[in-house]
Amino acid sequence: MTTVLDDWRLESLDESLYACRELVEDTTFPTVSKWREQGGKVAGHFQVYFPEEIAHAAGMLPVKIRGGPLVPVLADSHFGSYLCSILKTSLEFAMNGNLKLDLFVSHPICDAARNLAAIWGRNVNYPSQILYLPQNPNSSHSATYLSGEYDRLKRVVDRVSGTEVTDENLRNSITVFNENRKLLRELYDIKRETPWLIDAVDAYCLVSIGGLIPREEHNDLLRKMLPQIRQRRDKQQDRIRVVFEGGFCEQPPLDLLRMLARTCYLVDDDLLVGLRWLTEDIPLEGDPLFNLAESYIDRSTYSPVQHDLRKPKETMLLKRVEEAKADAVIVAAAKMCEPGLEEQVTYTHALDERGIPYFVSEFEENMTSFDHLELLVETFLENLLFA
Amino acid sequence: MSITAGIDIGSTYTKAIVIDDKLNILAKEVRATGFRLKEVGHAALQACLEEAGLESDKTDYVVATGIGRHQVEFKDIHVTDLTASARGATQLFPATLSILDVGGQTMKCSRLTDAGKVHSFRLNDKCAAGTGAFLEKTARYMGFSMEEIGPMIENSKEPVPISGVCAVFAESEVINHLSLGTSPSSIMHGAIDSLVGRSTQLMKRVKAEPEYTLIGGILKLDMMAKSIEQQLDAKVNVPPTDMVQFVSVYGAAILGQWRLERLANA
Amino acid sequence: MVYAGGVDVGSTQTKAVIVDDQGTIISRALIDTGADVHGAAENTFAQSLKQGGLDKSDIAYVIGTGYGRYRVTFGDDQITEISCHGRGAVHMFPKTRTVIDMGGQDTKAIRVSPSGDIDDFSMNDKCAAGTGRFLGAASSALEIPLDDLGTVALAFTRPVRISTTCTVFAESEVLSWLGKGKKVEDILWGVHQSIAVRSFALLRRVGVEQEVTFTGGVARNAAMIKALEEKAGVQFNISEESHFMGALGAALFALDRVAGGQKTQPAAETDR
Amino acid sequence: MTTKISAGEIVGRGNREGATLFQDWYASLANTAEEGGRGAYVFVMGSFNEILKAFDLPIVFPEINSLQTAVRKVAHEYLRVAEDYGYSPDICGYVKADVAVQFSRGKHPMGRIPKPGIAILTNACNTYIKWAEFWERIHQIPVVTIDIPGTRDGIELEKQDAHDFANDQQYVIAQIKELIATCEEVTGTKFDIDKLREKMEAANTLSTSWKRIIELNKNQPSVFNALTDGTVFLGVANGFRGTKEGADYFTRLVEEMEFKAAHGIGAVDDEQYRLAFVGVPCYPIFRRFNEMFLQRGGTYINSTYLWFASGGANRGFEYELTDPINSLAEGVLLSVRSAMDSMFHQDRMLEEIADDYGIDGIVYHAIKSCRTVSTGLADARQSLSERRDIPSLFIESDMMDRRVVSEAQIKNRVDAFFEGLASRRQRADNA
Repeated sequence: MTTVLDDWRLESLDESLYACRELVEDTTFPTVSKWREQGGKVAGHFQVYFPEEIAHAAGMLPVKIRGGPLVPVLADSHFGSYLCSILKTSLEFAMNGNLKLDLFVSHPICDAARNLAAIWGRNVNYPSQILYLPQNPNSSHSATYLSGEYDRLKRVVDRVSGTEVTDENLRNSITVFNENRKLLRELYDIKRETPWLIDAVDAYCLVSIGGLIPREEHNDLLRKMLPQIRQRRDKQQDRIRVVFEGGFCEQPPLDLLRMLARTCYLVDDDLLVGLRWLTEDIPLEGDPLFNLAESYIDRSTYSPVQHDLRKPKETMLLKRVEEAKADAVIVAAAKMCEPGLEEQVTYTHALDERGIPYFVSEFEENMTSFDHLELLVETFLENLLFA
Repeated sequence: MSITAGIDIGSTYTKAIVIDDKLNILAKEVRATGFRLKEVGHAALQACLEEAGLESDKTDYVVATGIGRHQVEFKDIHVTDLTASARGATQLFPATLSILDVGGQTMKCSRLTDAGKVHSFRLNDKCAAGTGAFLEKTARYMGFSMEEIGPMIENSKEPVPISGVCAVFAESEVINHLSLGTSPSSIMHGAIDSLVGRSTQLMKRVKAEPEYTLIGGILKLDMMAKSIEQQLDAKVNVPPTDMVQFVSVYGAAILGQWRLERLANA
Repeated sequence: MVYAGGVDVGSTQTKAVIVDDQGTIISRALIDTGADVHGAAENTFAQSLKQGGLDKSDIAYVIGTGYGRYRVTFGDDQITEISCHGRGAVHMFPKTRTVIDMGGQDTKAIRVSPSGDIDDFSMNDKCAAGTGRFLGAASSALEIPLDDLGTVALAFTRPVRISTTCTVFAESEVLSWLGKGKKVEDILWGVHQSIAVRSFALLRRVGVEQEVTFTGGVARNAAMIKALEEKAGVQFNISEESHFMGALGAALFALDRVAGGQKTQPAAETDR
Repeated sequence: MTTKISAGEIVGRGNREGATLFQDWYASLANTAEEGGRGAYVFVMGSFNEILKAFDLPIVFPEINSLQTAVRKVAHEYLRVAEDYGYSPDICGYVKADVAVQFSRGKHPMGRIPKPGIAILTNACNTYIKWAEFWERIHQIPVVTIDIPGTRDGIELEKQDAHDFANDQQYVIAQIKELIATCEEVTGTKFDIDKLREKMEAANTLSTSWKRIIELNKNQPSVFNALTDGTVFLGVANGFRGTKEGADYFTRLVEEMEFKAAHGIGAVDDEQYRLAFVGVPCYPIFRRFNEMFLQRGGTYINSTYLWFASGGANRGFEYELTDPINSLAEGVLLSVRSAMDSMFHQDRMLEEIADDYGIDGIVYHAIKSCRTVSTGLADARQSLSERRDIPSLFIESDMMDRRVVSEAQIKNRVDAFFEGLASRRQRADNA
């Protein structure tokens, strides 16, 4: 089985976490290159939604494309103003050759992302596709439809990978990803129950590298590190507990998370929601594609980019705040992110009604100065503490 | 008697103030910030102490605020200017529930609790469209000082809509209007309207309620308060002329006195 | 002897150029535009006449360009500065196919045909980020004269990445980097880089075709030249007259009109 | 059709009758509102007029309401209300204007707008979804999302095997049946399939006419201005889809355009440059925007707006009336998909028509408000200009928000664009 991580898995927890941070900020994608060097194929996908199991079952490396902290020197001219940064930096990776793919898949989660398949297609020489995601999960037919759409994706993947995916492969992959999601849920339990044991940045990086390495390796890593984290001796400090909402697509820079980690405990968030979209295991018995489809619709969390009458976003956020015993919420949105900015309105009004303190802010993945944000956070905390 | 000092390092000016435990102002000082942030705060405070006839080590507690707050090495604590000005404004106008702070580049609005604490607040985005800078550029471009603007507007027939594009583009906007033969006063009027519009919008965002207090560099423009009053159609408090620049630094010093008390009782 | 004139009324400065029938520059003048746009145009033109020892009656045709072109009421026609910069650049460097002009508040990339006509162009729309104005802000924040910025910046060792896009905020970001103890040259190089990136995007929109001529006030800034050339991967042509390229282009168009060859679109409508 | 008509009575008839129909439509909506009635809120890309009108529901197009506030120069007041409520200046102005309408109990320059009783939206634009969620929250009404899968391939259009198409169609069929059930609940009336047939038949006339009218602009000189006249026609095409008035209007419109073509009567007196428009019009300065081009002899022959804002009616799909539901599903699927293609893949479609329509230049209008239409424009423009040597102009402003519409800048670019077109023509003539 191909591996891409150097053997630092045996080293100390801090060294491992350091390596994770390095990897997340490395804009040359060393693990992906390493996978290719060993003859592996790569399925890049815009990170918010994707049934990675299907690519995994074909022996491809599913890579979560989520932009990065770099200046889109080449890609910028392909976009207009008023657009979020993640579109530009993602395309930059494709254009500057840092990220070599065999297939790119986007999805109509928002008006900007749905344009990406065509833009990508016009600028690369490998297949670029839209994977359809039902925006009508309340239709009795949507699971059936979606499994048909996944079957279409499977055939594309078969073609690109040169190996036909069998139900058996799929079940194995589902097993791997079920475990991965279980481990990530455990990590989030630690964040909620004992946030002083792992800071926001490390927790984030530990999740994040999942989108850059084979999931088996991610599982090994989490299996080894979670107990080590639990055994840490760090003491609880007097900090407010905060939920960060608004990181479902474009990711805040690590420095931003560092700044927050210095001042408060980030007890829950929607960062990289694509890796944690499913909230329960996918059943193994029965038609795997249908099970995948049904789980995406019925066993999943929420985000501003999916409409589901069963999941009013403000209700879901309040639930998240309650379950995390949070004191306050940071209602963030990536600059120019339409769904994010629209949801801010609903969220803030709901939080006002409940009298839950919050502050509203916009971020950009490649921002370098945080004075503005620092001012917000400090004022916010000062007035919670100066009570 | 315990003496506390406030130091406010802003992007253009640095202010220092020294007060006693009755919150009386013993001395205040203002000077250009320049780019030696570490030095300027110290210099301003020393000048203050001198003026107050105190030795340079007489302060019991120093509170720093403003964008340079982190650079003040000899501070005991730092707070943001939102927190500081909330304190300062409620000291001057105890019934204040909402503060609008319009500076050259930033626009801050905070909604206070009855206790003078910041409840919710908003800042303008990292783009200076429609801030004081926009206004100043427009005025400077047409060769007027901020003082001349007020009277000018009085005799403007009607404002021209100024599109809220980049503050720097104010110039191409203006030259276009001038080319179309629009009078400078109508252009200025338009620029002010767009600024007032933005400010009041920011206030609505924090669900501002009276009493309103207006602070910040924009007060150089005496008619600003009036225009905002018209927009909100409610009275707006404006600090006395000699305090205009010192609201948040005063607030910082007051918070210093509070801390001292708490430390004493602790 | 036939003379033609071009007056470029920019938002910051107004420039005038007079050429003879060979297209050689006889005289040039430059003054700040200010509020009296019409006056600025007239004075600059008058100055250029004086400097060339000529009288208004000696000038066969005058073309106005720049944002204030319609205020050049004494002129015979108006042409946009986009066409004029293209024309001027090709005149100075006949092999020019791409022009990058960096001025006070807008930066434009222009692709020109061998005959100097505009094939495509692209300008910064939304804000002054990526224009010369950004440098102005840095210069006042750091109290370094505008003309020295480039030289200082070139001494960089560990560049700072400036992300602020708003020119007005540039000042405070520069200050905050100073506060964090960064070196002036490293910050300045960062400033130049951030402008270069944005201008390069404009270049890419029209396609970087050789030769590339760099015009406008900023074209004399060594650091900007380096930053941009690195990105574009080509050497730029830079003229002594880079500042007057727009006015020169206008004058040359005026000359064409005199020559009778109705080379360009005549009589732009009066702006009403 | 009679051929003995004088130019006097027929030329400009479409604009006159269109304006009247438009007024009547809003007048009837105002009545509904006054009587406390409610409307069916729908969007231009997949409006399902056929079904809703089979239930006699008054149709409201919030998109059209919103653009009307801009055309009537009051958009900023509406945007202001929504932004005060917390909506960002960076998001869709259509949504914000409607939010203001909802908060002001239907206040609108065209007359009062009834509250929604039901809202139907497609995923052709994701902002539709966020928009409908707002109604869901403040009106607690049934909101039916109808998912219409679009083109999947990043490059090749309509490349889909029968098996996959069937999967998409089955999905749409199922959703249409669910929509019908919801309509029965909301209106309390039983669904009448023959009434649906009637509406579908009227829609057929409209679609085929729409296709025909656009094609008539291949004529030199062009018979209508795609930007100005086109917008009038669009209003009727959307509001009166599936009605007799709509069918008649378009039959007469075809007659007018054929007459103009036959008699060489152009949309403008002096057609110098034939332009294609890509994107959504600049409504805050609608007339002046068009004049900037007109003054230089430029007129709009075609526009992607006529394609996507008609929900893909330009495809001219004709329903098979013997099999209404399945045919409706197929028609909606193909038409809305083609509407989406004209936003995401418009470079391919422009390339196809450029010669037939004798396009001299393409004007791209990217706007802050609409990322659906604007995200890919710069890239599509580049890729098309690499394949075909067609001059183009790229302008950024907005369809609603005058704060980001800088006339000085637009004028400057337009002038430069025409200077380029002119010199290019010179060169061609000299050569």
